[in-house]
Amino acid sequence: MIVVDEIHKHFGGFRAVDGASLSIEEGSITGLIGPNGAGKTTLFNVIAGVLQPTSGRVTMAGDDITGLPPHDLFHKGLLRTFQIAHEFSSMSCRENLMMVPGNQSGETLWNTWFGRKRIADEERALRAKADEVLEFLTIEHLADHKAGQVSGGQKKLLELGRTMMVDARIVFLDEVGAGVNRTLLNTIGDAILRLNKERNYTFVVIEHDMDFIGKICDPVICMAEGKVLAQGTLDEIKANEQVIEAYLGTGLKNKEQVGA
Amino acid sequence: MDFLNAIVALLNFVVVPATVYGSQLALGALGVTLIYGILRFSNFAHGDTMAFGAMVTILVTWAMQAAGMSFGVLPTALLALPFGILGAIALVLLTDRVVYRFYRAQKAKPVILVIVSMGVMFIYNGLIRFIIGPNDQRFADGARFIISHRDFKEMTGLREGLAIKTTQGITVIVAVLCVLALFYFLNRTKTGKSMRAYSDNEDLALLSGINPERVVMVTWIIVAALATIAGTLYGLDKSYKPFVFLQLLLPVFAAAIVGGLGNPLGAIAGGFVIAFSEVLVTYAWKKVANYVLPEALAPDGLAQLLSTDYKFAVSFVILLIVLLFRPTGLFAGKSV
Amino acid sequence: MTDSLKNTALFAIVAGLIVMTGFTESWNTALFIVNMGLISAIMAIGVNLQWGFAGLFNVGVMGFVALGGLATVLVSMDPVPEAWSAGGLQVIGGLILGALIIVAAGVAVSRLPKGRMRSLAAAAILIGGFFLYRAVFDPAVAAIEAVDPAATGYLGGLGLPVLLAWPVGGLMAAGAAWLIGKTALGLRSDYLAIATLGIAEIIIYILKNEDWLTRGVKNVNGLPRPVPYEIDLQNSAQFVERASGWGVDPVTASTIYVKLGYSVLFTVVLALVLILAQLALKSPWGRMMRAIRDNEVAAEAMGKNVTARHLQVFILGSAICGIAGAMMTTLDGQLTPSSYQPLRFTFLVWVMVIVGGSGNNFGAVLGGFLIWFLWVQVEPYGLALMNLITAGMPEGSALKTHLIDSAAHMRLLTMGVVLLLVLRFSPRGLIPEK
Amino acid sequence: MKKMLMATAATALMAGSAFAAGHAKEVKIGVILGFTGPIESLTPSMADGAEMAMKEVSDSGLLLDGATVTSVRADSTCIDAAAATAAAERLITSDKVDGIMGADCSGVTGAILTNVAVPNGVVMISPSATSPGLSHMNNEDNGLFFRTSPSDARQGVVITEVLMDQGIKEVAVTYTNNDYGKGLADSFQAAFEEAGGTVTINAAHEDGKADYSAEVGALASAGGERLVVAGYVDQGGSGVVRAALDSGAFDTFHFPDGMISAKLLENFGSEIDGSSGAHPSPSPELAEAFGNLVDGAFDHTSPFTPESYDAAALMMLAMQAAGSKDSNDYKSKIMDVANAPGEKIGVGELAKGLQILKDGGEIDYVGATGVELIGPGEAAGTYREISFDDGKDNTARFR
Repeated sequence: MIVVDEIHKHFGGFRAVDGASLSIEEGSITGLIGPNGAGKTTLFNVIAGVLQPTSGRVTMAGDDITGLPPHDLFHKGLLRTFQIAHEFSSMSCRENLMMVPGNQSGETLWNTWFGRKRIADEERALRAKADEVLEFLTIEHLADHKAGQVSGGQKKLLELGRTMMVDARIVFLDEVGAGVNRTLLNTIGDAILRLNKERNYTFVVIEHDMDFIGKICDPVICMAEGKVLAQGTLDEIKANEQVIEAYLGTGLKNKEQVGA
Repeated sequence: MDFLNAIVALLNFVVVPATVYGSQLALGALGVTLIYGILRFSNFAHGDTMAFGAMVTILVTWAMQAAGMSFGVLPTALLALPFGILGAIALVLLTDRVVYRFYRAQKAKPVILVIVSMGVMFIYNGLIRFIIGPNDQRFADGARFIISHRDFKEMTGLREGLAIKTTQGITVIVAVLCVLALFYFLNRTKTGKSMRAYSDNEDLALLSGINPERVVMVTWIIVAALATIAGTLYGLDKSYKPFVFLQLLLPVFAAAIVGGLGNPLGAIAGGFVIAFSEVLVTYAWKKVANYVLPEALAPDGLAQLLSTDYKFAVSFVILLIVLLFRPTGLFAGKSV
Repeated sequence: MTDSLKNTALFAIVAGLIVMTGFTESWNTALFIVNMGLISAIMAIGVNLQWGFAGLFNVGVMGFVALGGLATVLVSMDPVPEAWSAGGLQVIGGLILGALIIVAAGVAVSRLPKGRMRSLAAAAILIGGFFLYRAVFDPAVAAIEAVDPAATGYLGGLGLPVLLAWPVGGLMAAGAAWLIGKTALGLRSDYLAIATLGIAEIIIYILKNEDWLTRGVKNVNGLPRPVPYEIDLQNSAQFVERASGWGVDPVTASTIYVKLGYSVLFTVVLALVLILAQLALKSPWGRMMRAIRDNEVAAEAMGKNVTARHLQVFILGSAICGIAGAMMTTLDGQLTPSSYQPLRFTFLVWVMVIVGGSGNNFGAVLGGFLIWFLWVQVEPYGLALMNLITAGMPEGSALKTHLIDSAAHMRLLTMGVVLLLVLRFSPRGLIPEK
Repeated sequence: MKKMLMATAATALMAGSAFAAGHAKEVKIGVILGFTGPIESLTPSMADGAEMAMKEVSDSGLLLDGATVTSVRADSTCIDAAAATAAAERLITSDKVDGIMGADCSGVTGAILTNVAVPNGVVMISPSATSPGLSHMNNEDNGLFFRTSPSDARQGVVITEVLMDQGIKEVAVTYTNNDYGKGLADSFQAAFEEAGGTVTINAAHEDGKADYSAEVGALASAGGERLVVAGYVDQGGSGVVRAALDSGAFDTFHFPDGMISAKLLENFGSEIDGSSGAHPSPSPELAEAFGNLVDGAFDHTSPFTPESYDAAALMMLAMQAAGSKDSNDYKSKIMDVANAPGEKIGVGELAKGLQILKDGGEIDYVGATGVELIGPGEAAGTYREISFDDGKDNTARFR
């Protein structure tokens, strides 16, 4: 589905991603783990078009998508969520979902003035779909709340919901569990599994919660110092010596660097 | 000999005035850039802060002159400068207390603070005119020239003269001293280091126990001092009129941005880039060309790239070019 | 108190202030405030679209307003045949040449391989081209400006009806906005602000110094009007008769009649702009814009082309400012390039938007009327206040004279105080976004 | 709604004029100048000049059987046509002034004239709008617009004569970038070149800007025997002179009317020895008389201050000649009182003038600047040529 080939991303002298290569199978839920500063989010951002790689190539189903802007990737079916929830805070939860589908005829100025009827029809359908998604995520009671005022976990759910408004092919989830309580995390996990089964979404999940990873992900990829160290089931990864060393070693090393 | 004449002409009409103007812009831009680095907004009221500080200096200078005090060959205004600085400090700290602190506590977006500073600009504007009126004010005294163009001609026997005014000398010297003091402060003292830390990473700085209100206060004090010095030097060298300082704001901003907002070194470089480009692009090379080139090649026209009408446009075009190709300025400034 | 009641009350208060001016001062004054208020409201809507709905910090309003003013001259003034024959075609040829040179440099950059050769070639084309351009352009300009400089000395306009200038002003502003947006919209908040501030200054410099186009600082007087002249009305027997039928003297009747004519035209434009803006904002387009303003990164990830949308709304808002600029120049009856000052045409419009309520078009309209009212009326009120304060002081005392002489500066002070008070106690404006 | 508004407006106005009629002994003159904005430093003394004339007339008690003259100030901002129009609108329709002394900058003057003064039929006398563009308005201004400052064309010729007489054939020109500066510089260049002189450069400077080194650099490079500074003394004009002197670019200058003031000598003293200047003034006695009259109450040498005095004086004298304060009655008298024949009336002699007019005689108002209106209401202007020596301004001759 996605093949990442020797991606480098350097910030000045700092090599955030240092020649990472990996491939993601269609229909899988791939976990991406690694110590802080391993370059996971940077790699995410390179794949999602937020950052331009220093070198390397990303392909999606054989097409070169390196450096395409996020809105183009969206239309190719590559969606993402954010480490810190990026909700549209002044809009209601329902509106957060309704804005997602692309090519709405109401997004053209001309139609807003002279195509009111068509817009009204489309909006009705969108609204129904959004309410469906909210129900799926069990947050239908929040439909009219401002997204900026719901809890952090609910925002994460909402972000997941946004990906459900269109037919996504692959969804990148960046620390979906960060700052989310256990119950809500389970809801999210269930939603991911259901989407994977029912809609055949491919997922890539960055997460620190190993229980969560263990429950939903296969395979798991471990990164450290900008490189891919190992790939396999979570148990295989946990047993990998390089991985163990990376978690201990870079942890210390990083601390020294921060202190300097 | 002709070659020397050409160089002297260039020095006299380009290098000396542009250096002085550049120093004045650099001092102004330093203030803008410090506010941007620490308080994270572009302060539109900076021009009027300069005008206010200079105004207090002038009022005190007049009082001193009336009392018969003088500073020998140097302008009395230098003696009055500390009072002007105190006045400006009082004003900006009061403003900070009454206006800006509220928004800081709210963590308002920088753009809101920019708009707030526009309001402050309006108020300072009115306040200054209320106190000193809109007129041109003269307060310079002391010796006028370090070397006048006539003396220079007599000394060297050249056809071209080179004039350096006392105020020009003072401007450059004071600017250099200010910059040295500022950099010493930022790099060597504890408070300065904590300011830099705060500017680099607010959250990290807060974690390491820096008191943000203190950092902000110190910043305002430094900015007020720099603004007063810049305003007074400018007033001494040219003339003091409240309206001019609003106009001065634009090249000052241009300088700060060309250098990279939030970067003190950039502010200084930016000041000189703007000043020299204004003078050079619109300079008529006829005179210099006449000295250097053989007669057959000497230009008929003025050999001017752009008419001086577009002087200010030049600084903005440079600003735009820098922004387009190095969006955070020559010396990478902040991008947020 | 419900929102709509509060908003109605606010509009009623501003209307009341203006009506009060009508009773205490004169209806001409009041109507003039209304007319400029209408124009200000349109400008405020333009800025509000950019800032309130898309978060674009455009401090170059003045430039677009001025372009609208230029459109009025180019559309409505009669052409100057002598100037055209002196160098009209050559000037246009020079401009085309200049554009070609820039294109050629662009082509060189895109075609040649990266390296020193490329930079040198591009620089050579630009520098050589600059002198070539000057060689064609300068003599033509000199020839045009030499044609009776006291009266004309410029190419004139197309001699078309002045109302046509309003949409044309919008188009010209839109064209400039496209060019500016393409280059500068990538910049972030403060940088964009200063860049637009600088571009607006450059536009004004061009207006002030390209005499062949605008007469520069010599101004273009006597622009045609879309409404009759008062003198003609006063000389028309029919009008005088009708005026006496109303019981009004012809002078007053004619001045009021003309102002009402403008009011009707301006109201039509304002209503049109307001309706179109509201329709757009209440539809998915508006939702998308709000999403972009709330969180650009997320909107981009959700498939919205943020750059393109920013450009679109930047052009739209600027075009509205251009239309308002053309309307204002029409009302003034003259183009005065040196009158464009950022304090008046950029910062004041910003005060209108912020005080009225950014993100709400009705707020912008309210702000436009209220701030314009204050801008005009603070002057007499300020003087009255100073007279009151100094009433007890002895005649001829220095302080008294000083205070009364300074009364004119109350205007800026008041604007600052109003702005800060609103930002402090009603940070989202008088009529906030819902 | 429209009708109702009209009706209300009508009643209000009727009431207003009835009220005004009851106070026939009060004459109101609007003083509309840019008290804020780019020339805010020039305008206070201009307003004082005009108001001094009003006071003089009021004190005499001779105008229209003892009318008192009051001044109503308003801010033209110099640049904001809309604000200026609003202010003028208030002066005319609310304060009901009987004439306007103003405005200052040509831009706002044109706007007020076409949008307010002409529609309402109110006389306007500008002390400082010199733009030739305004001359063309006289066809459409219903004979309501006058100015006491001479047109640029006249002054261009005067400067040419002054320079040519001194044998100066090559000069550089710098002008303040507004209609006054540009108009004067252009008409001077035309006149000077016609007379066989060369203008090496004709460069603008912006008032109120930060720095003039670029301008002076260009001027110095172009060279010339003298620098003509068509600017304002407390604006960019002095800034350019200062920089030119300091850098040795020019030693001598020619100063047109906007530069002639006590400020000039205060600023430069003997540094400008050998320079020339010219400004509208009828005779040294009158200039001195004006100074004595002002007696230090304000800066009587500030540019356009005597012109302002004259503008207000002319207006009141014309009222007296017409026996009415209605603009449409007295507008035709302005030319009469300003020009011969008649007894010459100088500055400070307004009472005498009023008395003569009252007795049915004729006057030729000379005032502080030697007002002589030619053609459609412009001042022809007698110029006082000045030479600067030993830090003093000496009258060389009159032209």
